[in-house]
Amino acid sequence: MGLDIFLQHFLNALQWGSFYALIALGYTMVYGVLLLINFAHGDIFMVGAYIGFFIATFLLGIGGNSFAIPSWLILTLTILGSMVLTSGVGLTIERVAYRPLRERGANRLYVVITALMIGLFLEYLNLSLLGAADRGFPELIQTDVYTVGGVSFTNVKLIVIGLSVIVMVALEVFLRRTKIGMAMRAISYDKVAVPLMGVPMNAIIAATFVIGSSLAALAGIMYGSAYHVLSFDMGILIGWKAFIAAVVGGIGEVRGAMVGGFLLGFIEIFVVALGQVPGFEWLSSTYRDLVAFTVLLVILTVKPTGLFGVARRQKV
Amino acid sequence: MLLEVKDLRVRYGNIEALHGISFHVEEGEIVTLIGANGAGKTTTLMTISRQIPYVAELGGRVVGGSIMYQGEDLLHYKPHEVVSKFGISQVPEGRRIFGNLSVLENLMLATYSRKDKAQIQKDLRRVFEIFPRLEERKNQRGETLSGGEQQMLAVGRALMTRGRLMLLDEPSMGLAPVLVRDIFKTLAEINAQGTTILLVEQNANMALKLAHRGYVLETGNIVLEGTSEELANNPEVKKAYLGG
Amino acid sequence: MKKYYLPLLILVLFVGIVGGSWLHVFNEYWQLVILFMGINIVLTVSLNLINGFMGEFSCGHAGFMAVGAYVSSILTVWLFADDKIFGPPVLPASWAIPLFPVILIIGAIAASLAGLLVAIPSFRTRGDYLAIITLAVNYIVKSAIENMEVIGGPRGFVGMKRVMNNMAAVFDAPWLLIWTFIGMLATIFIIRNFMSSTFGKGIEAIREDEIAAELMSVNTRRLKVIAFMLSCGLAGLAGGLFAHGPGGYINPGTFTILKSTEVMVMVYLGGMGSISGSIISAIGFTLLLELLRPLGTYKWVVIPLLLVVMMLFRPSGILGNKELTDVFPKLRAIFGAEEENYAHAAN
Amino acid sequence: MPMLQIKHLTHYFGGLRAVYDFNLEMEQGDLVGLIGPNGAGKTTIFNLVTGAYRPTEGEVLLDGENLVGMRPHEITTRGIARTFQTIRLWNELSVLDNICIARASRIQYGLVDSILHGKRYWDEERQIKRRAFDLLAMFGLDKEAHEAAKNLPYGEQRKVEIARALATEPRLLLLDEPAAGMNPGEISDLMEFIQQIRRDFNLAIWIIEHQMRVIMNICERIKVVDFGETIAYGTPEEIRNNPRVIEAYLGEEAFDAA
Amino acid sequence: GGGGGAQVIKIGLDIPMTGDIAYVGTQSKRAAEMRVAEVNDAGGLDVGGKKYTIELIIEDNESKAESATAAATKLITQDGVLAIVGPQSSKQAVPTGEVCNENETPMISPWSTNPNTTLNRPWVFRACFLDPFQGPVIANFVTNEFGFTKAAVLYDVASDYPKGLAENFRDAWEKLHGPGSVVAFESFTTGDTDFSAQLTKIKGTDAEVLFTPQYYNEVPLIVKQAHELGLTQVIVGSDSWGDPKTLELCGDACEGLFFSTHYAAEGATGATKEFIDAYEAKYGETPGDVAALTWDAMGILLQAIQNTGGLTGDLAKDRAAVKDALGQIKDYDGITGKMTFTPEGDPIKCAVIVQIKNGKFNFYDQACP
Ligand SMILES: Nc1ncnc2c1ncn2[C@@H]1O[C@H](COP(=O)(O)OP(=O)(O)OP(=O)(O)O)[C@@H](O)[C@H]1O
Ligand SMILES: Nc1ncnc2c1ncn2[C@@H]1O[C@H](COP(=O)(O)OP(=O)(O)OP(=O)(O)O)[C@@H](O)[C@H]1O
Ligand SMILES: [Mg+2]
Ligand SMILES: [Mg+2]
Repeated sequence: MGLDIFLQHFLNALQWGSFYALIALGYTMVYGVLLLINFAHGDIFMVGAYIGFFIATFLLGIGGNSFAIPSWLILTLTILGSMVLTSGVGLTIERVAYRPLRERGANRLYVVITALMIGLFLEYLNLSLLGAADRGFPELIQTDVYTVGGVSFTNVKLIVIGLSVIVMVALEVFLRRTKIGMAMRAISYDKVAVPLMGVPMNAIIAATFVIGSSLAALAGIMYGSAYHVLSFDMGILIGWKAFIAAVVGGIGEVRGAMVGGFLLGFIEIFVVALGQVPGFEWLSSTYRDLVAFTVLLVILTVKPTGLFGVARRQKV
Repeated sequence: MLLEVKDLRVRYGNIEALHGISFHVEEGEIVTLIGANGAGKTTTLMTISRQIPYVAELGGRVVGGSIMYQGEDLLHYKPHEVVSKFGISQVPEGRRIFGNLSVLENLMLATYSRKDKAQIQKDLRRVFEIFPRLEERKNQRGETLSGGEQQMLAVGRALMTRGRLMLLDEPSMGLAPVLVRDIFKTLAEINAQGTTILLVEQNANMALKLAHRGYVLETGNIVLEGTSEELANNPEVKKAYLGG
Repeated sequence: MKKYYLPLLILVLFVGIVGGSWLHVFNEYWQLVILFMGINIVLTVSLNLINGFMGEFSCGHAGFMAVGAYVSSILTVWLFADDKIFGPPVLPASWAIPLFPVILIIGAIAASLAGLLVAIPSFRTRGDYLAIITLAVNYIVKSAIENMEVIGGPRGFVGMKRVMNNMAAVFDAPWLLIWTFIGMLATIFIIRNFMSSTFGKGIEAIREDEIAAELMSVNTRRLKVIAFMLSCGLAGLAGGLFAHGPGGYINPGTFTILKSTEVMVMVYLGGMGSISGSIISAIGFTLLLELLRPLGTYKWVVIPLLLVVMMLFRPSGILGNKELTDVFPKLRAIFGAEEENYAHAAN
Repeated sequence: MPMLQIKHLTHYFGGLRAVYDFNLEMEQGDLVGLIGPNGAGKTTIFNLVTGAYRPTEGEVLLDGENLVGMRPHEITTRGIARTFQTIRLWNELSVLDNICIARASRIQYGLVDSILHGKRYWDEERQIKRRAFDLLAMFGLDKEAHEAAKNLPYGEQRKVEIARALATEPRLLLLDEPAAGMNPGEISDLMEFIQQIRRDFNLAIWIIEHQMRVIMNICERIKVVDFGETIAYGTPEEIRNNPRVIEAYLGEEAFDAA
Repeated sequence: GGGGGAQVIKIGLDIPMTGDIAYVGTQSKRAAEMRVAEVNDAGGLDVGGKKYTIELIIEDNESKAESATAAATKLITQDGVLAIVGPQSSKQAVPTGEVCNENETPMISPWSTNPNTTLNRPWVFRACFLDPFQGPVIANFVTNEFGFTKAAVLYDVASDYPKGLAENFRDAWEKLHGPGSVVAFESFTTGDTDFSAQLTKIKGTDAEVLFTPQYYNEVPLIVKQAHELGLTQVIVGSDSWGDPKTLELCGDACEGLFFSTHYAAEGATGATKEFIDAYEAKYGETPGDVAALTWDAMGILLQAIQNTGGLTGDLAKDRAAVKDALGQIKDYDGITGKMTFTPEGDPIKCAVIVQIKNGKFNFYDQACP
């Protein structure tokens, strides 16, 4: 493998990993507060992308008719609009499906199953209402291809990678430095004592869903811009894998989600890439899932709480 | 009258744990509730702070009565408002510190609804003065503290909330004798500085020594009340609760 | 007298279902629905051992089902069918009838060995981390099968229908239904008996507090290995039965996380740690899937909504952690023979 | 040879030295106390002895057999049982099941029996149940046998914990703050009770407690630790007057409180 | 009850309305309903002098194999259909073929190109050509048109159709250009959307052409990513590209590319054009190949029913008659070409090569067996 090809793979892995990371951050956010594996998150990502699609086509539509809206404004409005509306979806789900269960003291796994159901509901509602055909996402960001020394990359790729890093840093600071962040982490540990600190628990949980859903919306729009095709089931596979990435990194830990996401991206890309290296020709790309998941299995067996996860100390 | 509980009735499922209890706490007082295991002391405190019925894990609900605090019925408020609006802080049974937060974060979280930054720093210094052990461990994760250290942190947290009324549920549980005395001394001090205290204690000897007045709770009913001396000298109390 | 109620009930069910199918009292479609119910009961009750009684969150049950399905299918096709890959049958078709259950058990054993892939990490890993390990195993199994060209890879494996036909040619009976019925009974019997023994209850102690269990002399590792091997083995049995169903065709794409989550849904719907709950929910869910067919794409809008609403009303599943006999004590007359024995023991 | 022999037991949590060079010998029937300030390492010592943690250094010998490196259930099977500082019952299970399960290591029937329920199984299960009821009766808990453990009041849960530990048939019983959360009246009962089970079961008992009344009245010898190190060892009388213990732990007016 | 007495003929449609390839189901449903409406509006189907109304019973197979078999069983035993049209993709068609064959009910899969679907199953037919035919068609076309000798393949390993076709293409290519002439044979898994690793690998080889037998939703992903990664190879595809959605989603990126398929919508004439116009008028979209094939499969079935010369009302007898009639279909003039069934139940028909030009599928060439 030449250096240019290697760098190309490296860049590919960074981009692919940053999608996992962005979605994993949303998982980790909600998990970090409620210990809830929000299996609907992948589908909220899908909802975010679709809402973005509708806002963008609407705005482009007006632009075409009478007065032109500058494309940066369309992009900004699409992102903001989708974040707001997707947060609304996330909040509604929390309000009507999760919170009542919590208030009835249900086992957390029942909430997890409810989340799975909500995910299915969103997928098939989309399918039933919008039809089975995939949609093309409008080019909000004019894709430019740059080639430097045999390595090709697009502006969208760079934006996605940069964005996921920025989001991670922002989240980390938010959770560590602000009282709301502390309250979020405290809720995950002991819901009984949280109100005793004067913390409005439901409001904090709602805020968590707002952040998680906004992240999903952001990821959805970036995904649309990078891959151009939306489908009702686009959130399933990437959602599951992002969840796996979040756990391998150490679920509930922002850095963990990030590292887990990139790690999974790198493993997936390089299992394929390695087949090019002399001596590894036997490593067909059909082995990708097999190898990737075996590596994850080994990581978790050796490090039972993921890379960054701190075991909840079982003081005896 | 700062706090007046009237005919409070609380149920867990079909079992009534409080059968209509009434008591009151005057501004500036230390009042203690004593009673055997399962008498309903914790239930009483949790109901005042509105944990019951809001916290699903506890599983209880209020079926009657009122909790008047400064002329308003607490039963109309959410648990966090009891803290942020009325300034009632609590040291819960079993400490319940946040194990995944550092000692310092635990203390800072308790000031969630406070805005007075300068005073918060002063209070923090005071807590560290009372419990130097906490300062030594201020960056340690809460869950790795020993039982006693956790209890200090729980009291420290309630101090950081800086309430007018402090509810304490067995603050001496699991503490070394020196510390028990320290904590009681601290309670006397903060009371002198103007905080009213409602104290639940198994260690009835010490509780009655500290408190001005007390109530005896037996299986969900208040069976006796009086000044601390009266109770300490009551032969039945002596026999049942003072180990005498 | 009471002792005979349960065997009688089973006999009536057996005669009703198998006899009914034999005589075509109900058509093949309903036979198929009953078959799926039986298989789903095996899957749900077995997963309940891990997700309900042991309190872990396994989401890779379909992976173990796949192992059982492939191993038993390969064996039956190799032994009893004329096949492109394995050539002419090794044994005469008349042997298929007695050997079929043996092969199913071999498939189950293979699946339970695969269960070790999860059991061993479970010594150190718990909760959501273990959940990921089970997920990973699900993916690994699926991907491994896809990479085995000999057994069809992603194209799947066929020929089991021929085996069933050969069996029916020897003696015409609804063989698969019979074995599914027996497999279902065996599953219920095994899990119920095991979990009522003091030895098996150690599994519930692990759920409640693993450290305390270990410190109170429960060999948690041994129990975990047993629980995972038992549960995965039974999933393998279900897989074997499933593979010989209509079409006689399996395909790695069938055993995805989607399948695993379906089983999970049935477990939690019935109630964690409730065997009768699992049975009720497996039957109910299978029926629901079939009855709502006319809704078309809206079926999968309605089903999740129904379940979400269900959860709101019964936040711990249909039966919670209780058994039917706890809710309707009168049923003890039928199902409670064991428990009476218990009561004698206690006094 | 003493029944229990602890030699140079040392444990670090990362950089934190929780236990350092701890030594102790106990004989059948002994009743030894372990006290020290909060965070001194008492619970950690119990955890090391019962195998919950693995010591950084040192040996724990039971009848000359080194327990270090064994899994906790193996140690319990060999005769050391304990209770926990914060109650750790199996909450959703009935009180009876809590007791029965603790007999796990004494079960003779195997996996197959546990599924097929043959005669041997029933004989043994009946015996397990009978013994469990006997134990519960001793504690006055037989009426609560079918109640879920979590629904019992605190004090009774403590008793169930002790009964559960006894069900493992220990020779050495470790009690971690059994009197916590009890009022003085109940503590008196507890003290009597501890002495009674020592007699009835011919046990050695090792007890951590902050209630000096318990320690001073029932223990024959008392070990005092601070910052993981032993600072005193002796009879209650000696400990009561040891200036180091007074300074670190008891405080000046030691006994008026208790 | 069967079709006879009530003067109704029931036909089952076993298609994926949900799941991975739900849009395939949507199109099939539309085409089948159009065909039925056409017959019923004309007063019904004339079979042996009697008029029958056609009733279509649609079952969703959720793009899953087990669901497809369950649906077929229901259609056969519960609903008593005379014959089944579907399932579309081989993953479902292979096992469902077994069910139909077992239950002696005729089945026609419009779209399944895997040989196993009809193999040794006298009751099972299909309306499309087979993978072993299509592979060489593309290999020959690329060789003749461009004179290339090195090829790369990118396909979904977990899906029956792409995998089969990828292998058939590889074999055909290596037959033409010698072993090792397929320099990259890269795979991914259903649901994947990022192919950068595989494409980068292909970029690093000396392949001149990239063959990717994927579905309409994956083609744009692959083509666009190839461009973004700076791949210069010519990209060609197979009949699964033949969906109007490919054009819509791919846009300019697919301009000029070639693929082999069953029919070309643009420039069609006669019955083909009528169908396309009717479909466009009704649904506002150009029909994909799966719609056209479903239309043909329905047509063949109706033709065969007529050819029985009369139904008895006894379902078993009628099904057998329909099966026999199907086997004897000769030179059926479908909108996707002329068809004659082999004894296996597979049609002998031509493939066309289509080029994407000005956002349309343009007829470019034809290849016949
Ligand atoms: N979640 C619950 N569900 C059912 N019953 C409960 C629950 N919590 C408490 N109880 C019961 O309510 C009664 C009062 O309990 P409470 O905890 O208030 O007593 P307490 O006086 O604080 O006792 P202790 O001194 O042991 O802490 C007890 O009988 C107890 O068993
Ligand atoms: N798992 C752990 N990880 C890190 N530090 C720990 C852990 N467990 C205990 N420690 C620390 O070790 C020291 C000893 O703790 P231990 O629980 O043994 O104290 P103790 O003597 O039982 O105190 P108490 O009387 O308050 O229960 C404490 O400082 C505690 O913070
Ligand atoms: Mg209490
Ligand atoms: Mg301790």
